[in-house]
Amino acid sequence: MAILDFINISTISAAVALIGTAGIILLPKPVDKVIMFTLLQGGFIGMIVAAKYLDVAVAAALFDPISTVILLIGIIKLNDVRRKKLEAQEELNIA
Amino acid sequence: MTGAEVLVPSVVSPLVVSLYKPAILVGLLTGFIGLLGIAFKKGDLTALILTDIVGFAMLIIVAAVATDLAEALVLPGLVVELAEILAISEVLMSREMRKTGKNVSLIPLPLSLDMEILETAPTFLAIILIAYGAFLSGFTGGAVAGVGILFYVLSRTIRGVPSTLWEGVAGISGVAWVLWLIGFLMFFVTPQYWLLALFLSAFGVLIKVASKVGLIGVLGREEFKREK
Amino acid sequence: MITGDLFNFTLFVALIGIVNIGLVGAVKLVDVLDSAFQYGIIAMIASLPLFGGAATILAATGTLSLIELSHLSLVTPMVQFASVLLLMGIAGETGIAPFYATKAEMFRTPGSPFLVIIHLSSLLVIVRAIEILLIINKPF
Amino acid sequence: MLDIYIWFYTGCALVILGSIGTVIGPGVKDPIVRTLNTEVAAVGLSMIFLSYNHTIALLTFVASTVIMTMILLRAIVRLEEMGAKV
Repeated sequence: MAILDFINISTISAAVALIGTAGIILLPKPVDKVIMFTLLQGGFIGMIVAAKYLDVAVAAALFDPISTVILLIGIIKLNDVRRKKLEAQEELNIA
Repeated sequence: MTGAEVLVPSVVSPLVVSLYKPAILVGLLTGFIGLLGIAFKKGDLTALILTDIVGFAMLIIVAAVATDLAEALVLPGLVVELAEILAISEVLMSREMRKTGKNVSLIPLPLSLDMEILETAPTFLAIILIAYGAFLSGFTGGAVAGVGILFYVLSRTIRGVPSTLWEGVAGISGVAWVLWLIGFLMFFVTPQYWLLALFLSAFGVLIKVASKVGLIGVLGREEFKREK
Repeated sequence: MITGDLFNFTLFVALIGIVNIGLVGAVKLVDVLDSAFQYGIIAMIASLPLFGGAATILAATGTLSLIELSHLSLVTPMVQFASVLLLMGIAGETGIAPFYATKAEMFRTPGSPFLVIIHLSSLLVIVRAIEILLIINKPF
Repeated sequence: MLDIYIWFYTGCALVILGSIGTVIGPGVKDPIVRTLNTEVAAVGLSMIFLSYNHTIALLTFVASTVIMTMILLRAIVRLEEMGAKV
């Protein structure tokens, strides 16, 4: 049962964090990246829990949705700006 | 190099000593990658984002020493990095605004944003973060409470309350800064009241950082006045 | 009231970099803002060797107090490497010789008294920096 | 004891992968993709702080990463809105 010794909270968190890293770097679309970023944060919070710093874990778990919301607001606004610019250009081409 | 082994005290665990060399290597490698990126990729915004990576390399090298003094050196490093990135981005935006002559909104928010989390959650999150920040005190508590205030202001702004209402908070931060200075002066002048001095400085810097972060710096005040 | 600590000196130099950007950032000329941006990027990059040098001195000698450092007898290669890093950091933050090109355009601002402050702060800091490097390395 | 090695080396791997991804990752011409890639390096640095037991530094760093992300996103969106070529 040497393999089962490796299954504890640290190794699982490390695996989750590495999967999240690969996802963030390799996926090209920003919204996909935000989803994988949540996976990365989950692995990180697991590591803090393994270190038994529960107050830090609570704070990190509260900051996770805030940073996700901020990233989402930024992405939506950027898409808005780009679409508006494209429409203005098309109107200019027709006229 | 024989002198180096003498200077490591025996109370330092061999685990930390064995981690020093990989940490320094990782720090130098990260800094090298970041600097190569700045050298080869053109563009001001790219340089601004890549200096973030160089700052992380600095923090790794400082953290690798692994003593309390090193942790005390990490905190000002973080503060310096935060302040510089805020100042540089503000300079960049101001320059481009003068170059193109276009006036844009101070805090860019999408016109139609219908998210459940921005209507129900911010009050709860802000209360917990501000309470925890007040418990922590110091710069750390200020940053934690500041993020709570920032998130609350962001959700109010989306629902229609103008963000210019928050301009008066800048006055509070100035008063809190004076409290912080008085606290530090008391350490030198009357050392027997050290507890009062400690609390004055800790909570002064807490209120100052929290209100400053909540405003994203007072640099925007000039732009508030120019818009109207 | 003089602390005589490398920690405080490092922080002071890092703050000088920020304050110089802040002083110039209020000017409304595009050229000056461009120069301030480049100086800011250099100052931010230079915080890597500045804090790295201080941390390496801490790791090599176990202290950051200048009085303790002046009593140490041996100078290891690690301390010399850290001194080179520290010198690079100070040069970048204050904008002296190799990085002077980033600051040059800032001096074109018409009628600005604060340029004297920026210039004088660099000069005074570099004098103290040379003194500290002599204390650490003991060449004489 | 093994746990500390796992945290530390995962953090090192994340920092290096994140910085390489920020410089030459796929699609980094878009500045928002570049900013999202720096988050990987930030989380890796937090793991290194965790393995050295720098609790206050870790807490401050987690809080200031959020603020830094917000500053960078604000700069990107405003520059895009102005139509600046940077």
